[in-house]
Amino acid sequence: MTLETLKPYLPWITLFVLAGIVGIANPAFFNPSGLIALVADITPLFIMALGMTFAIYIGGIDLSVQQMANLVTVIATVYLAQFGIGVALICIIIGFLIGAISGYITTRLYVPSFVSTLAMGFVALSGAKYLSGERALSMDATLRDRSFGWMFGNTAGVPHELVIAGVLLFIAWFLQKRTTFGRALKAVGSGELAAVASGLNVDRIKILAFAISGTFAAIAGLMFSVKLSGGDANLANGFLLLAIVAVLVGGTPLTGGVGGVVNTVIGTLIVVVIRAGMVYLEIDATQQQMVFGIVLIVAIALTIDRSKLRGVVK
Amino acid sequence: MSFIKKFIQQEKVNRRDLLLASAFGLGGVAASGLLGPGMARAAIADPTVAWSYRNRTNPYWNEIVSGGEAFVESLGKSKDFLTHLINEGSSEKSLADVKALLSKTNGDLALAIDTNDAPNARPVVEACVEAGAYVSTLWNKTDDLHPWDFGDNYVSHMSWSDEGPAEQTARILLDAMGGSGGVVHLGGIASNNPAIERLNGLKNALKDYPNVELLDAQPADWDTQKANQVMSSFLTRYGDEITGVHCANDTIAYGVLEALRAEGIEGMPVVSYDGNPQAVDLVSRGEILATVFTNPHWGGGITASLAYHAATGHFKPSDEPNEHREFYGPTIFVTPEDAAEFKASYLDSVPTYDWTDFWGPSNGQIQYQ
Amino acid sequence: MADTMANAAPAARFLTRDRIIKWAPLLVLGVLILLFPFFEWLEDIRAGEAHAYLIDSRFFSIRNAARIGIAAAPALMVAIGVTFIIIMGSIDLSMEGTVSVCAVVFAFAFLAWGGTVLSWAWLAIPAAMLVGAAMGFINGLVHVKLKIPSFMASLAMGFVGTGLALLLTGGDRTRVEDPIFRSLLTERWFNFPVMVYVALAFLLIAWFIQSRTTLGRNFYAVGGGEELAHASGLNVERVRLMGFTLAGVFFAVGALLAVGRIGIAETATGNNFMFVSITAVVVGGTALWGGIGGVWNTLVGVLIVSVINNGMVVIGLPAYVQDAVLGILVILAVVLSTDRRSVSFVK
Amino acid sequence: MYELRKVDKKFPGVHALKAVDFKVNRGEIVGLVGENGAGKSTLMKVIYGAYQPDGGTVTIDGTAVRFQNPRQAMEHGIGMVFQEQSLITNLTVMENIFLGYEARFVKFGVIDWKAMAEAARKQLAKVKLDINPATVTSELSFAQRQLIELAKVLTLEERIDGDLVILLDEPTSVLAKEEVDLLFKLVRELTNRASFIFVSHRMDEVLDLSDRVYVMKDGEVVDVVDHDAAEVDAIQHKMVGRNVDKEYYREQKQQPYGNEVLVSFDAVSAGQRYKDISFDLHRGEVLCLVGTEGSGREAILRTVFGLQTPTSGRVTIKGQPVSSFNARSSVDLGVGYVPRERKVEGIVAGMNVYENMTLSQMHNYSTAGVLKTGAEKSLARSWIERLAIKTPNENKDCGGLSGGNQQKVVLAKWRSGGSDIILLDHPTRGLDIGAKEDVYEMIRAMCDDGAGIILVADTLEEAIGLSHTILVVKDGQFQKRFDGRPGDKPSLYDLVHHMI
Repeated sequence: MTLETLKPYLPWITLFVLAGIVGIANPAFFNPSGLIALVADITPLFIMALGMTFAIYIGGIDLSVQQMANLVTVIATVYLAQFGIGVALICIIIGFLIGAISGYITTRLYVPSFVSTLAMGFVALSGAKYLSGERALSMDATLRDRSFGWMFGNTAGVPHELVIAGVLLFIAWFLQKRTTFGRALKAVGSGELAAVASGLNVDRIKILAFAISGTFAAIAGLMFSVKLSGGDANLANGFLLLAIVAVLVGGTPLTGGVGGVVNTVIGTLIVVVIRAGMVYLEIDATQQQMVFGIVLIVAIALTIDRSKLRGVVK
Repeated sequence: MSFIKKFIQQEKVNRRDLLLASAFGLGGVAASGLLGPGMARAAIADPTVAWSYRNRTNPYWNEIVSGGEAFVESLGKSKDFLTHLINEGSSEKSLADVKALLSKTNGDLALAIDTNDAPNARPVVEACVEAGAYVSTLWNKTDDLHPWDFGDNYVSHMSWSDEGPAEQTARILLDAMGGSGGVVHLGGIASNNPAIERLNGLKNALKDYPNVELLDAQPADWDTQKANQVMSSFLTRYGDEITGVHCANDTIAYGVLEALRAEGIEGMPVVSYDGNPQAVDLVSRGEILATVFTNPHWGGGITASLAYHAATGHFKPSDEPNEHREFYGPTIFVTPEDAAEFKASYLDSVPTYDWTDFWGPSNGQIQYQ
Repeated sequence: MADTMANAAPAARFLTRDRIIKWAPLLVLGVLILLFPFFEWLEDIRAGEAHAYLIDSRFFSIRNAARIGIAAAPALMVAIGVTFIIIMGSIDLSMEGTVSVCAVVFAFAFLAWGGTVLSWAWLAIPAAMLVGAAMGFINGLVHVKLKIPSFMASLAMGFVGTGLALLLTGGDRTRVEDPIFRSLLTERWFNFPVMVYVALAFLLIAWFIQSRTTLGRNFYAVGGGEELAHASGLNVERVRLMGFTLAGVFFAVGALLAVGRIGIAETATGNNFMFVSITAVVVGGTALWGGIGGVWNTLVGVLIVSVINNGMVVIGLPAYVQDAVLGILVILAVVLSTDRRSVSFVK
Repeated sequence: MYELRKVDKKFPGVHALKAVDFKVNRGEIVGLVGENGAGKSTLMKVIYGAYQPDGGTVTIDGTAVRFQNPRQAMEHGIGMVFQEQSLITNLTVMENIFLGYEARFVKFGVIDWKAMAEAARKQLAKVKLDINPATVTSELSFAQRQLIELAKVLTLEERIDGDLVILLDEPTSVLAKEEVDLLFKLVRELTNRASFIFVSHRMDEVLDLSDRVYVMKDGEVVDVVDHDAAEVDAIQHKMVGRNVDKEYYREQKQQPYGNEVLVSFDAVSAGQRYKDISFDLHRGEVLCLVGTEGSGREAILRTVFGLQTPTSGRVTIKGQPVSSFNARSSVDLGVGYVPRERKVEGIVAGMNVYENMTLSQMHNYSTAGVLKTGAEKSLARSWIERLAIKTPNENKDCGGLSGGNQQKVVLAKWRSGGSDIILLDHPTRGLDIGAKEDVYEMIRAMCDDGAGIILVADTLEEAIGLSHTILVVKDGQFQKRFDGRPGDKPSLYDLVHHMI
């Protein structure tokens, strides 16, 4: 077996090696129920990364996801009493719209997505601050359980978060692999000019990719809000960089067209393992961030398939 | 009487109560032993002790942690026995780390935590309760979450009522301004509870000073550099109208002082909060008129201690009255007159605390509005 | 505005579309500078007070210019550092970590070696710049030698930097109170504090590097066509390494000014520099895809962002809308300075 | 003096060079011809140091050398003149000329722009180009850029003491006839100083210029012919491995076109790009737009495809007036576009053959947005067979196919989708003879199937050979219309006369 044939499996190998290191150092890591809980907990982050994958897959990036989730935690908390489960729809629509606006600014006004989504994130943050009155709000527990109780809990040992994550993953995978939209995304990510010359409506596809990213970010925010039973304008802070890292470590490069949602699953798991590893290996508090950075460099160095990074590495 | 003296006297009174309390605690252990099979896990022989907090870049949290470390050392263990979980301002990481630790320790855990954001407290507590671990919270929790609703595992919550002390510092400020002029407030992260309470304190005080106008209040996110920029913008907008500055904490005050220094403005009355060592120095030099010491060292140690002693069965939380489950932490005013004295007794040599004197320096049961 | 090369630029048509786009960022800055006083004027007129537009403006005053200068100086240094990287078509997200490390190392060394500029402690200044260079060099090595795209490499290196600063300080902050060092802030020449002049001096150095040195021109070559530059015999790897190293030095200067501004070095010194500096670079008209722009663009970009931040507080905009206004103005600025005919698509 | 012996180069799955012997004598001009994929570009990359050979020896004046990168090759006097787009367009002319070798103008770390401009002028004089060296390259024409490329390589003259070997890769593809003549004159003059290796698809040019011609096929040198003995037919035969029909435009196969109008332009203008354009395209017709670069040909094509919105006039496609101009609706009306930049506009590298083929017609291979991959694959298989596309299977990445096969995929994309208005922009550009022939064959076949074709041809000969109708465009306006039946075609002169 040569390195060449191993390449597609490098992200998996990295994941298992990392997990193995943590598990050997502390076998308690392999406790099944603990592992399941660990994975279930990452669900909101995973969903956000899943959405981000679409933006990165077309060669862009979405820096608004964290603020979007912040906004949604506030919306969900404020309007839960009024709309019940219908608030989910409002959140999703908001996410879709803000994402679409970012996409519009990127494609039609020629503002790089790095800037347009960052700026739209600021707009969402303002919305969150305004709506929350700049306070931390909490949901009424009974109302929450009535409308969204199904999001959490266990059925036959399987946490419902995992089921939701699985369903969304399937939807994302299906969109990417089996639909004309997914094929169009790939064309835009790998060769935008050729996509134009094939008569694809490239602008619409790109706008839609950002809208999907926004939608998933909104779902992530909603789940997080329900989980924490509240919302405020900073609740989802810390998601953004991890979501980007999850996508990139999984092997979807910023140049687009390669990788995809399954890679993001691996990437998210790698992030979980690294993070949990800090706890299991009892890394000193002042060293954790540095260790995270170094392990990240190693993980990225191992997982990215340089032959697919077409052209020069920038 | 200076604030210091008042505080020390209060502590003496409390120490008398301590004897009673510890006796009660021992009784609690005996009682829980008797409960036997009814309780799944009444006591954990040697729980892991962990502190989960925001970050190490803020002196406040360093103080908290030093208390936690002092506590584990009092158990005859090394500093490293304390497990640190750092959430970097992310509620998501805070919760994920706690769950990972619960899984690692199989629930044999005594956890002291600030959950970073109030809504995050409930899932953290629920996770601990489910795993059979013992948790004590500090600062952030929602008003509808109470330790007594969770039996023994949610041991306690400590917070500080900042409104009153902030009002007092505001009065010191407003008096220094001669009861007239304009004041600006630089706040913390807008949605943080302490930030809200500290601004409310200022507003309350202002009611008695009709000649002072609150010119503006903007969030500076507990950040020195942001405070620096906001203050210089204030100076542009209001110029000489500003005759006093009310800061939500010490780190903000540092930025404010530097903005004033840049303009060559001297003698502007400034008050702050938290009582960090550097701020106390500034108070003793008169650059800050007052700050409020919340004794984070004690808070950090006692929160860990409460969780630990509940976990080991040293006392049974559910037998304690509500004012021992939710209580305010101590507050000590530091003003130029007593700064030196305060520094000598709290900062230059950290007092050795009796970590089983759980409620000695505390400040009464938490009141909700 | 970018290239003022000795004998370049044939004097041809004056008001071409290209030229308008090239000067758009400056135009935006000009409009902003006139806009905020307008809101002040409006506020006073409504309140029935006399207010002569601009003349009575508190925003449009030397004193406020100095304040904006203080706010902008450290960010300008960091943004200049990243400008070189962006000209190469790469990106550097490690600035927050590097700035923190440099600030902390500087403060430690400064205090350990005497605590005043008049002693050997002045060596802490070049030492911090060396540390910045080393951080940048390692960043470049990770990017170039491990062939990791700069976005990811520098993002991870940013974590390492912040982590290293934390490890060094254990979370404590260090005060640098030497009055001579602090004269960066306290001493004023012609109404502006010394740090503004220091920043301008480094801006000129950066401009010199950009327009007059082989390295500076090679950044443009790499950004304009990396493979072509390589085929022409250019050692692209070396140019990249040097670029990241140079960026590290400018991050270090940014760190020194940041410490000079508030007199404190801590792990959080680097906070918020990432988005501010990259936004400023882009708003100034330097394209993220490389090859276009320069340090003067970055100056304008940093000023735009600083003026917006200062102006919003000065006109009394509620805190909760400030983020949105900043976001929208940034988009507007970029839209105006983008030549839509020269780019076929944007991602 | 420069010699390769038994040089081998292997890539995963490809044996690109098989024991190649290659030799350049002092002052000689050596031609190098071969089909795409024959190994020409690999050989050139080995020569100028971009690739390192896996086996064999490289010697200069008998001394063995091994280059790790192009710079080392340059230091041994070997320079490469790339195709037109290899200058860095955001740099000035002089910066491009001295890129990587600025050191001699640097004093105390400072670049002396005056000295560099002076030196650059000297280089430009060598190629008889009189422009300001401080001009930004993007402002120059392609022909000027090509000469600057040569000027840049000629800096080796000053830098290197020994002999020079200069590779010319397709240097004439963007040049007009007189510019080609100028270039050739220059090259001949320079042989007192340098040897040249000349690579071109234009066989006549290779024979015209070269002293000897190396013919490559499948990674091997199959023949070396002297200038005097060289014959186009024989060389082409060796390249392709079969005889090339002289009449390769297959004029005899040209059928008269039908009456049905597919595309109709009625006094259409688009700003400054073109004005008052009227024409009809019928079923079975090849309509060729002839004109110089920038004359408006491409803009007209782009209007038909919906990428360029006209400012006035009426465009009708299949009887329907076009109101909104976008690619999607044009494609729906049956328009297919084969762009000039095949690798970036024609195919999507990174996507496989069947994905590329259905890209424009995914609605035909999906239900409610869900793709039917099986149908896609069988479509691809049938077209791979029909057009004899050389690919192991339909799952192969299109980026890995040769130019001709990529072009076939693009054509299959449109034809399989039933497009019957095909816009061809330089469809044979950069293709070798065999692949060109295939394209001509397909154009004829499409006409027979009733498609209408608008062609912007690579060469005038091609335009004449293939088309029913030729419209000469100059400065955005029609100059002249030729109706060319087989045997009654306009001459080259007729066209050029109206073009310029």
